Amino acid sequence: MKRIGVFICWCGSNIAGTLEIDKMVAAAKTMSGVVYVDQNKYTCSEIGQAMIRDAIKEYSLNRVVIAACSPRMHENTFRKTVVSAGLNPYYLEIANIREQCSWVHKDREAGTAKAISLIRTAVAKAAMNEALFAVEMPIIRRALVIGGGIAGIQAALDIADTGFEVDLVEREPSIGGRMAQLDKTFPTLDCSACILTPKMVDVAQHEKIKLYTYAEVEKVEGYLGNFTVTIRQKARSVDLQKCTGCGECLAKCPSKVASEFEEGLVQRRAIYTPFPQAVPNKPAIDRAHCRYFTSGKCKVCQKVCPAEAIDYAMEDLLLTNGYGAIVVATGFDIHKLNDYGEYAYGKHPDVLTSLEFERLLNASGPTGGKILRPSDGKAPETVAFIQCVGSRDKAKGNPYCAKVCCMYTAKHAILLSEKVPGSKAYVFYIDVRTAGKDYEEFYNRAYEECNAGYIKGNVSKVFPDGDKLLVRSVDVLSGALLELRVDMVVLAASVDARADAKELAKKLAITVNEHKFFTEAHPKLRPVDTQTAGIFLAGMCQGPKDIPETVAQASAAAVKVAAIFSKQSLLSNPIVAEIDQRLCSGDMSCMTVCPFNAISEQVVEERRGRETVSRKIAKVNAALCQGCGSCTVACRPGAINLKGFTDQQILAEVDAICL
Amino acid sequence: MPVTNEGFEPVIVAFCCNWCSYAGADLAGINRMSYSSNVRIIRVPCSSRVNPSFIIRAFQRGADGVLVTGCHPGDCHYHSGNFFTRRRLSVLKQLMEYLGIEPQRFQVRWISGSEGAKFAMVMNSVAEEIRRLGPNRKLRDVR
Amino acid sequence: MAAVIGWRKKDFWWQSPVVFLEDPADAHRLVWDPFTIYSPVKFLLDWQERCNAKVGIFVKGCDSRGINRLLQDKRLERERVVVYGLPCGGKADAEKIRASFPAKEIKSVSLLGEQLVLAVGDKEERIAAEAYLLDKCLTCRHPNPVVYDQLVWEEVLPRQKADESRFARVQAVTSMASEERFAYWQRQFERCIRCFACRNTCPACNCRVCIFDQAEPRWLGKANDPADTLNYQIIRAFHVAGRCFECGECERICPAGVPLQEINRRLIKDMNEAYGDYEAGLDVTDQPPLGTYRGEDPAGFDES
Amino acid sequence: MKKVAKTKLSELFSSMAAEAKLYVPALSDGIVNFTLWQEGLTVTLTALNVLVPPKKFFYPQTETVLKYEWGEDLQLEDFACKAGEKTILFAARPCDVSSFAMMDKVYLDEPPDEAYRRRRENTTVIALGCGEPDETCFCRSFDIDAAKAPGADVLAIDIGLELVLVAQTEKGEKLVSAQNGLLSEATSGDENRVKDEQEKIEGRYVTSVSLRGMMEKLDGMFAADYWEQLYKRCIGCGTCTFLCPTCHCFDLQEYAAGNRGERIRCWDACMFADFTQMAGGHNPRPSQKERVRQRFMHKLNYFPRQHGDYACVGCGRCVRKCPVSLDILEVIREAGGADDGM
Repeated sequence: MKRIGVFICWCGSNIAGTLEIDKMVAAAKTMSGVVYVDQNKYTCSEIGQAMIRDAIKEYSLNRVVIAACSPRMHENTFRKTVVSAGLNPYYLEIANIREQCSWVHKDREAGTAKAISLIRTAVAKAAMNEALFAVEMPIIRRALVIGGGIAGIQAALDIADTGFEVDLVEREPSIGGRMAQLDKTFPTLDCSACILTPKMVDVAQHEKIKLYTYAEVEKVEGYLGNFTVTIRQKARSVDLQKCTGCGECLAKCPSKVASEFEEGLVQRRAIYTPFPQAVPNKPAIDRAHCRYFTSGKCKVCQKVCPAEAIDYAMEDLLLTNGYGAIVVATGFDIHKLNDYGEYAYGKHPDVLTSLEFERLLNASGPTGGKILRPSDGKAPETVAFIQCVGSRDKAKGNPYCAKVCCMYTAKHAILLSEKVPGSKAYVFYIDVRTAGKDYEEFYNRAYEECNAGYIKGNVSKVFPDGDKLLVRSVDVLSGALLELRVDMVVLAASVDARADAKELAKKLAITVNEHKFFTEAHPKLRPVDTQTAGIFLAGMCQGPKDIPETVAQASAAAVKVAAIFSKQSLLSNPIVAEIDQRLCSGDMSCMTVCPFNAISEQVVEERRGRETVSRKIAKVNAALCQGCGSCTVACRPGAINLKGFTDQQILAEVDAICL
Repeated sequence: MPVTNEGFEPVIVAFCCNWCSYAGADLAGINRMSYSSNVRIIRVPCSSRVNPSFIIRAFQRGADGVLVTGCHPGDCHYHSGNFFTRRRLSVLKQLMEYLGIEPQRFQVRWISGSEGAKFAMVMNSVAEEIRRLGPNRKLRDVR
Repeated sequence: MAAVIGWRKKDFWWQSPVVFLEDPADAHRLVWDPFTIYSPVKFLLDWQERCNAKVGIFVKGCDSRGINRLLQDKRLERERVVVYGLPCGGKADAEKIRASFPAKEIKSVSLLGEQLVLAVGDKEERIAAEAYLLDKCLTCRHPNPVVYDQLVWEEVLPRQKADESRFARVQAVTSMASEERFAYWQRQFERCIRCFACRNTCPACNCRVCIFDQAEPRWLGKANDPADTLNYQIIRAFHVAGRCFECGECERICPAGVPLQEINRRLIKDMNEAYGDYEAGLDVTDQPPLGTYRGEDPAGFDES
Repeated sequence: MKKVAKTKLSELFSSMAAEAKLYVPALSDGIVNFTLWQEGLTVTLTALNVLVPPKKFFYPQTETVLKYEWGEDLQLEDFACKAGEKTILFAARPCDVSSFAMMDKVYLDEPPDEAYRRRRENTTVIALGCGEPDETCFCRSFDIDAAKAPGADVLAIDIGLELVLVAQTEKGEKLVSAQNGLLSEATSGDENRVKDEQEKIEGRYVTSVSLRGMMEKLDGMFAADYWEQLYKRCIGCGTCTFLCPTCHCFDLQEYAAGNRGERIRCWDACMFADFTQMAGGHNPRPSQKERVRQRFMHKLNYFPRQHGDYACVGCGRCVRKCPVSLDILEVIREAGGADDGM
């Protein structure tokens, strides 16, 4: 037998000033199931709450309706109130007679009539309310960070420093990522390696961090607090325990391939460490290009290795670990310039991408830090920098701005003037975007102190002209047609999401936007969360950003993880879907509409006549379900219901509100 | 020709998703933007929780108009809920019109948590349309 | 195989009901004539519940899409049925024949190529089949089975006119003014006796417990009043939206002659226009339109 | 004995309609149903069975039993005592007319059903004799004469251009005399035509079954395998029961919201899965087999045991309308035994 108590709040004059409380009280008394009605000046006040607690006890109420402000305001307050009186928190219903009644309806009579209707509706629902309980779920307090660039490194270090275990997975033989390829960083011009390598070493040495290089995420199952991840440790063919990193093998290896790290400007061996400061500073065999693996003969590295660390028989290992949270920091790809033939990229050696140019600047790069033309090894006196190649280009590139090009080009112009005295940089731009601390100043320095020529205009064509390059463009400001003979052209190639971002998103059950960047849960308020609880984003994999932003986001993700790990266990949201086995036909249409992969198939045993038969029906994972209820409509027989918003409750509300 | 329904006070049931539209309704309240008191709100977690059966039921029980409101497509708190809502309720609405139910009787709108003014505006326009339309007789139980 | 499901002949010339044969010796009772219309497919549900043995089933083009419907809805285990495909040139409409021949004197009706052969009294009449086929067969786009283990005979050519006539009636009803349309449907629905034959016949209506049969909550009033009939027809149509494969049986077997195909096909038309052409029951791996979405979907309502 | 020219019928109808609610068989969208008469209806005298049998005039598919509201005290509004407007039913066929007698056994036996009694009392039935039974007509197997209708207040016989009207009860006399102005005396020639029609009809049936020993035979068949075979193709729809002139099972439904409620009586069908579904989840007729058996046992065994008559009038609606051709003819022939052929 339901014994419902109704408590009508005046909210001072906010409600009582516009609505007729006494009428409401009188009406509420006649509502079926209602055994007690009272009113209070401020129900949310301690006195008001005490009144409810007392009434619950004195009149042994088992459902409570509070007519007051929006549930978005005080639902939790009042849930605590009824709990303190020994009731289940979900026995409470709130009739929103302030925001949605007294504040918006001037007509006293009509407003009161509506308020009564809202109370009747809340009473009708309350009569259907059932006790709901949050389930306690243990948390595996170990985090997985995917991607060993600056974002992943920062996230891993920050999580580890809070005292929790972290596994860092990097698919290349070394961590470091894109930042390791950079020479100097804007706007301070401090050397990238100098600030990155110490962090790389920290990662390697941190007792709480386990590093998996040359490894990839194979499979992800489970949910917040309890993910099960299978990691593929690719066969490195070099035993990291034995290898001393002496480098003998690197020198002797006979087969050469373009170095990814050097953007193909030079060649590396088939057995290689990507770059001198690599962590771990131990090689891996690139089996696709290794003579032994391709032809069956060679074994030079094995012969020369003093530590007998070479192991051709090594196989991929599948390791399965449990994690409580995951940070995705997989970075970005450089936009392919195949569609930009007009800039002669790939046709002329002295047309470079800015990352290739970055390598020329780098002391450990192919030219030892000297800016030299690949064609003739001469220092260029004039260099044209073309902005937005593949960015802000709806026609054949990315519609978005790559965000970092304006600033690193300013950096390149400055470094050019330093390294090649008397040289001249020309920058062709659409707009120069310098939003960021000290960025505008840095850009000013490029053209004021280093006399870089900034030309607003799109370059239409670049073609060889003797040993020079002819750059044709329009100076938008003067309107003049422009032809410049330069020694070198540097293209600010746009940034893309990783080519395989979609596959990873699928494994993680997170989403990507139309450009394959991972989507955040809310563009403003949850920028590091994903739709899937317990999985967070850091760095370029979520969208173009520079190093400071990347690091900030990585630390933010780390805090999110630490916040989860600060508890021993999680309380599940009790507003979740549930299956009525009797009604479920097992057609799984609920599963296809679930945004959270919370529904799966299960086999159940049933009595049919004398025998027991088994059949497949749907199953809800309460830990994954977020309680949207989309499944309840997809299910034709109404076999899946949403606790707290059941079909019965909503139909009762509909019936009551229409009276 | 314009029909006037003197003294007719329509009952309009609005299903509002908790995260956008219901918040929009609260915002309208906080800003004291008055709108028709004919509108009565039922709170649901997401517009995709609204079963067409709820809508028909409301009409049967005497609602003169039914309104379903949700987050703008793409802003769904549950990521894809309102995309399904859009398909389901498009199908339902076209079906109801095909069976001769006035288009204005049942409407779907996207109202975000920041669009208090829009909420009030929509409620008024819907209430006005229903008032002009007169009582729902087609879908109402004879009881 | 523990049994085969096909058709047999019964008392009257127009009766060729579904039959379950468990004894091979009864094979001679199977018939294929102008009235083997009723789909045997949905009986597979009850069969599966009752026994685990394999069963053979004869299917026309429309029936075969029913098999796919059940498969896609995970209500049928493919390996438990052996499907014999029967390409079908269309079935006869007994009412059309009654209209032009004295029903009581008809002894038998059989199909011979494009002709119907009638034994009337002691005379034999030959008439062009086309004019006496069921309307639903005239708009059939897939006369050949789309899923089978064995095709019993050669495939037939689909009718050319099928496509253009497919939505003809829908267009006619759509072109009515709103109030006229309401009156039209009220006239149709007020004949509805709520026997649920349309639902019970439909292979897309394969829930273990139909929502309309549930008492708590009661989704549909049991009383046959106009609003509840609308409720029933709207929700029934919504539940088969994107899943109806146009077999037209709901309409054909409706004792009250409610033109249900005009509803089902309107939904198909709407969804084709909004979400791209889709035909249910052809491919069990695809996703029915209401089970998916696109960000750029158009809305059937004012989105402002 | 009176008669009226068919051309004068609409005058007769409008005059009768002034006295009472007049229902006539009218064609609309290819379906014939008893329809409240009004100018412009397509009245048909040739169609034999209307879709929904006239039992609905005494026992509607849906009727309000009572309404209630509770506030300080409970208020009840009874509807049974309001039932029964003056009604005239025109052109009920003899099979349907003889079904009324069976319904009476159910609803007028003590204690009588008030609403039913009032409707029956206030309805005048004009039967229309059949000239040409349909292929699915087998009323004669239940000793019903398609050209006579003893249970009707007035019997109408089609003699070509005119209808002969024979008043058979007091109610009938009243109705006929009230319409005297529009009627003329039937001649002896007309009377012969009527006799002639009534004699010819016997030879015009094509279908019949023998019920000899049917009821007794079924006594022992409750557990028979026969039902196992029979039910398999039944789809459990309510066509046969709702279209049957003698099926009379109902359900009581409660519609309550807030402090108000209404109790409704509506047709139910033993073919439906939820017909015997109990609140606790148990269903004494778990499968369609039990339901199909129930229907035929009821018609051919339980009912005759209780009331003396088979609960079938051979109207053939179920034969014509069953989607899967599972009808009482088949059961009588297969379970009954002796078959007089078609």
